[in-house]
Amino acid sequence: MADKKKCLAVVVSQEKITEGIYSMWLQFPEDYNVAGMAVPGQFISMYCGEGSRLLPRPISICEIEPAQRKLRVVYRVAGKGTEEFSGLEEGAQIPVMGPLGNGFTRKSGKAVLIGGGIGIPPMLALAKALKEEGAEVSVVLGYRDGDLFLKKEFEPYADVYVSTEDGSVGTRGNVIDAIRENGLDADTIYACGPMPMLRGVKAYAAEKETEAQISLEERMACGIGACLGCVCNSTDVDSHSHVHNKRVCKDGPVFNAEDVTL
Amino acid sequence: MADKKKCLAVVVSQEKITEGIYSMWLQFPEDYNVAGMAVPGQFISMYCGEGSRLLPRPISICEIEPAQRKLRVVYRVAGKGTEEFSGLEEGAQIPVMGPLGNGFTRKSGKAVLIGGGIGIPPMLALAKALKEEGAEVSVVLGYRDGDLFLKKEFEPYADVYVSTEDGSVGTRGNVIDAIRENGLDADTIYACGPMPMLRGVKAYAAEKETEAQISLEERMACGIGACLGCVCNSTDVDSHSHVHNKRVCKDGPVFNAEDVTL
Amino acid sequence: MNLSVDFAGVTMKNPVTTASGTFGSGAEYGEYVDLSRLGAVTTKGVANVPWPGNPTPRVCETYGGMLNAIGLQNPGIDVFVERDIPYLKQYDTRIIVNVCGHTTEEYLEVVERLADQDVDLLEINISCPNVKEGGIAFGQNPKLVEQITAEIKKKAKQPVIMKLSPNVTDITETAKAAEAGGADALSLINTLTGMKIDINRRRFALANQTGGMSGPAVKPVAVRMVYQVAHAVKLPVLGMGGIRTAEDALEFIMAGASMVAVGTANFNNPTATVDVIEGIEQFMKEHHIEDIHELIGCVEA
Amino acid sequence: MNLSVDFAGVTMKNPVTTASGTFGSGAEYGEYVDLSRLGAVTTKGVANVPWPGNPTPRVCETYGGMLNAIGLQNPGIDVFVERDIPYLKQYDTRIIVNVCGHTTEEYLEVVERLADQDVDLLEINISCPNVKEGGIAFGQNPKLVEQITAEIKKKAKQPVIMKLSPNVTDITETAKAAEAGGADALSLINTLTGMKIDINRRRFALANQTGGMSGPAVKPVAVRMVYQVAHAVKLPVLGMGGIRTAEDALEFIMAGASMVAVGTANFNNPTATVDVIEGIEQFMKEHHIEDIHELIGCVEA
Ligand SMILES: Cc1cc2nc3c(=O)[nH]c(=O)nc-3n(C[C@H](O)[C@H](O)[C@H](O)COP(=O)(O)OP(=O)(O)OC[C@H]3O[C@@H](n4cnc5c(N)ncnc54)[C@H](O)[C@@H]3O)c2cc1C
Ligand SMILES: Cc1cc2nc3c(=O)[nH]c(=O)nc-3n(C[C@H](O)[C@H](O)[C@H](O)COP(=O)(O)OP(=O)(O)OC[C@H]3O[C@@H](n4cnc5c(N)ncnc54)[C@H](O)[C@@H]3O)c2cc1C
Ligand SMILES: Cc1cc2nc3c(=O)[nH]c(=O)nc-3n(C[C@H](O)[C@H](O)[C@H](O)COP(=O)(O)O)c2cc1C
Ligand SMILES: Cc1cc2nc3c(=O)[nH]c(=O)nc-3n(C[C@H](O)[C@H](O)[C@H](O)COP(=O)(O)O)c2cc1C
Ligand code: FES
Ligand code: FES
Repeated sequence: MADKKKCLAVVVSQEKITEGIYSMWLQFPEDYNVAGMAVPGQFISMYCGEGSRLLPRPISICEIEPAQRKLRVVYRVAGKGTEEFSGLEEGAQIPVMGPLGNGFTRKSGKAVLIGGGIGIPPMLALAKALKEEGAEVSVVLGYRDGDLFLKKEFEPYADVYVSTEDGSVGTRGNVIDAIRENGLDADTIYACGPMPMLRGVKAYAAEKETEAQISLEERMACGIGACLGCVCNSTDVDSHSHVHNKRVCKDGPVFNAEDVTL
Repeated sequence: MADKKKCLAVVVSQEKITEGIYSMWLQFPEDYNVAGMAVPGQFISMYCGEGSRLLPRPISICEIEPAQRKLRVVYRVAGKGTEEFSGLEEGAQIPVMGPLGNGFTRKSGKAVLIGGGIGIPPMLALAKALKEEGAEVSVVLGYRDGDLFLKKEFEPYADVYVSTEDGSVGTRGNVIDAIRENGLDADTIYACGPMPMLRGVKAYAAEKETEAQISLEERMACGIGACLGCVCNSTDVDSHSHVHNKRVCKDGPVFNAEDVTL
Repeated sequence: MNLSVDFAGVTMKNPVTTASGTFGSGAEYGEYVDLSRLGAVTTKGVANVPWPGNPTPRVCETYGGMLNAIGLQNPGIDVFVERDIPYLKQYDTRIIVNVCGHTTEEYLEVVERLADQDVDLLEINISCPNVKEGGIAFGQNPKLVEQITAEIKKKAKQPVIMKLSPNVTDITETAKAAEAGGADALSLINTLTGMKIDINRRRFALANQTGGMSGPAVKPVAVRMVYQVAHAVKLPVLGMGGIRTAEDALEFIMAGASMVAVGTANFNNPTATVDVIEGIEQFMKEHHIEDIHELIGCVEA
Repeated sequence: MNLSVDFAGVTMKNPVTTASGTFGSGAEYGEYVDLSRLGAVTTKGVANVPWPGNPTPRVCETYGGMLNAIGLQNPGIDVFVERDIPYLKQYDTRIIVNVCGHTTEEYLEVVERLADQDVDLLEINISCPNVKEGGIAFGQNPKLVEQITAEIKKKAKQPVIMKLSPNVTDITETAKAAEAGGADALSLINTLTGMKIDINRRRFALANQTGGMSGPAVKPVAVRMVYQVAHAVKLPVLGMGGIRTAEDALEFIMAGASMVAVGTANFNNPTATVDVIEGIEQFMKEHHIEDIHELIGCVEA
């Protein structure tokens, strides 16, 4: 059924939350409420107005307000496209496609959420949803330094632990160091962040024999599974591709850590 | 001396004056007052914001307010670039280079100004300047039908005659028909409009042995004489090109009718 | 108003298909557009066995276009026959199967396997710049183009479209070679070989170093080649390369293409295919054109 | 910080010049940029006698680029020597004279006429797609490239840059041919042959039907070819094709170009040349790079 579409969202607010990182709330049309369809861990494709930039920018969903038809995204200015987004003012329209991909599969019991750097935003929607469902939620946030963007916003939903590379706040080191230092244990681990962190999480989960769901990034062209641009290596032959490849946009971005080779 | 530049103008007002035709006032920076340098018959290069459109859009100067640092342009939405311009709101910035080319050489005595269609706007600044200088100014405006955009604005500066293709107002036919019907005679003719009209003007001027200055159009890339994109045929070997070509952007857009082969 | 065309003996309800590799086998974009609206769906290149493709990054953006080095990842002809053909058969659209291989034998294996399948045309990709063997190695050499075309024609049960590479000195030579080999139609252009460097990392943007350039940026090259080929051979031409709007498609049609394909534009606008069809209808209405054939090759010198 | 490079024996204060034909002989853009800031000015192609060029329209816009079919209008070598060289000599910049012709003899006449002139390098345009004879007809055939290079080298008093056409199957073949013929350097890319159709008028947008495509749209093809050529020959490479910003220029430099030229971008931004130079300086500062040579060809596989 051809019932999905690219639609125009309205920027309801835009705020620079720290150097180079912006928070934006988008509102969707009544007849196509993307927020009403979204779950934590999914992403949206955001499109540039500038015609020299044709490919979508995949951005994770950070908060979901289905009744208000609103989604929040938190993004880092990484290049020309995100720079363009950061200049959008309240009331501006932006073409969006989504929600895309598969979100986290939320389990009951003890949840440890791990976010590193710009992988932190999607954990917020997840923390909130898990908390509402009665899970016991801890969040470990990995930062470079003492600039702890978004940290406060997690506090209503979770016990929050922090690691910083420079040791200025919390555990000096990475998120795994923080988990060990704080003796956190989990029934399920959920993680998003840079590849070295995800490798660490996968190894830690294997060591502890804990289920880990990790969210991957890859360069995308279509964002919906058609172009095979965004594959990651799958541990087994994948049932769609019939090779050791899974599509991050369609089969992910969230995978069971066991199912992918990082 | 490298003292010219492309600058950012501010849209001070924008108005749709008739179907598909817009009037825009631009204000220039204090340190680069394009309006203060402009004369009637010159044009400006207007640039698109959209990066897929790189070439300038040449647009004639319609009115000049040097003290206020303002220029007026009147333009027809002919494609994507002018469509983009028509969407600019008050306060928007637009990159502009100019003034470019050579304007009309204003002579004393009886002046007959001829504008056809979207060639009408540049005649307004010219009518005003000639009137201020004490010339006796008649204007002949050629329209397709009774939609006489800009006509009223000429009335303070000139006797205004009209031709319409459909005969709904003034002389049925073209501008030359209107000149003959009204028995206008001229010491100098100044004209801007479509090529068939300019051919008619050139023939008429030759017949009457009257000087005619005509403003030409051609596709441009640089707008300043460097690329040789915009040439017209010159009657004699041109002193710059050493062939029978003159650059519309640099040697024109205004030429003595005798000097060019249409 | 007639938009239907006969392309190499197959009637298409309209002249618009998808560019191979940009539309999968239709299932993903089928959630965004009604595939029954399309003249045909052209599927991603399929080989005799599953191919893993190239390492990532496989795609990157360029000014007004993109590069890809997917490297023809595909699930192999068996899965294609079992899963993708039945999926497409649910829709009222023609099926053009894009075929790839490293060697003539591999191409032939796929072509033979498709012989008894209910597909309408075969498009033979001898122009992919992203695989070491096969692909472009065939497509840049007129002799090889003629040979492989002839071999394929011997086995093929469906009309054969040879897909040409733009990375050649003279596209009319490979076009004529394909005609001499017995091709029923030609499609062009495949991607232009390009490269992007990430200056901050001092590395290639694509793991494969080079990739195939596509999107609006390449359109003038594509229109030129379609015009040249349409005037050099008698075969019908399926034109593509940068088509984003109906205006773009009409340029190809006026240059001599009897069908057009929409590729990279789908990534920016998932309904690009249908938008192009509707735009062509609109243009014909406004210009009082009864039959699309009035427009094919109508550009005046 | 060192930006100066030795290019075919000529020291340039920085690696940035203008692309022939986009900058006249400097006089017009000299009103917008201080020409003494540039490593060199490359002038519009000049022939033995004045050439009128092609009928208009000669230029049109394309998505992220443009087409031109100027057809090498030029005032001839005599005017060039009397007017344009003295003009450029007022500035502290190198002069690269771009030479065109229909026949080998015509090229040679210009080259000989320039022998006693105070110009620094000759760039031989054997790749213009917009003239019927000469131009691209030479540049697409390795044999002819080698021959004409050798002939020119016999007469030339300045180092010779051969300018290559991208409209070829394998650019390394023409590059090697120019090297074999004795070229001192190579420049690339000239324009890609393209076409645009005005669908409302059903006519070609250019009177010449086809034109040369340039601008940001072509950059990935240009970077790829510069990389290929820099790895195929020992000659220094002057890279161009779509350079608009310092980032673009740095892609060419990292791909192996020791100089770069800014062309079409001037039409959008008259200070593009100087902006590129300043941007390279900025990049070097931020990345603590002392010498531009650290960047030339530094891309890692
Ligand atoms: C599933 C997913 C979720 C993401 N969620 C977030 C998020 O919540 N917040 C956030 O700040 N960033 C997120 N990213 C990264 C974000 O997509 C890139 O930073 C962004 O696309 C950069 O665009 P640009 O135009 O600014 O950069 P440019 O470098 O100019 O972009 C050029 C091209 O490369 C692509 N690209 C560049 N960097 C990346 C990247 N890291 N991943 C994928 N494509 C990239 C762009 O989409 C574009 O097509 C996510 C990426 C993925 C794949
Ligand atoms: C000296 C001069 C003065 C002009 N003055 C005016 C004026 O006062 N008011 C007005 O409405 N129009 C004027 N024009 C025409 C105006 O430049 C074009 O209508 C405009 O460039 C169209 O741009 P577009 O993007 O909307 O159209 P598109 O067709 O999308 O433009 C594509 C390209 O073609 C060029 N182009 C298209 N039409 C023309 C044309 N007729 N002349 C030159 N280039 C063209 C554009 O600049 C652009 O590079 C003038 C042209 C010239 C040469
Ligand atoms: C991501 C991607 C994958 C492609 N895969 C194939 C393929 O499998 N077989 C093929 O013949 N062409 C393939 N192509 C080329 C397209 O079919 C088309 O020829 C080219 O992209 C130009 O059209 P466009 O500019 O509309 O995309 C691919 C192009 C892209 C962008
Ligand atoms: C208007 C125009 C005129 C050109 N004239 C010449 C020329 O006379 N000789 C030449 O070798 N190249 C000529 N070129 C090609 C450019 O020098 C350059 O190779 C090409 O445009 C690619 O660079 P760009 O994308 O930066 O413009 C011309 C290009 C343009 C756009
Ligand atoms: S981006 Fe196309 S398959 Fe994922
Ligand atoms: S537009 Fe370049 S010379 Fe006139």
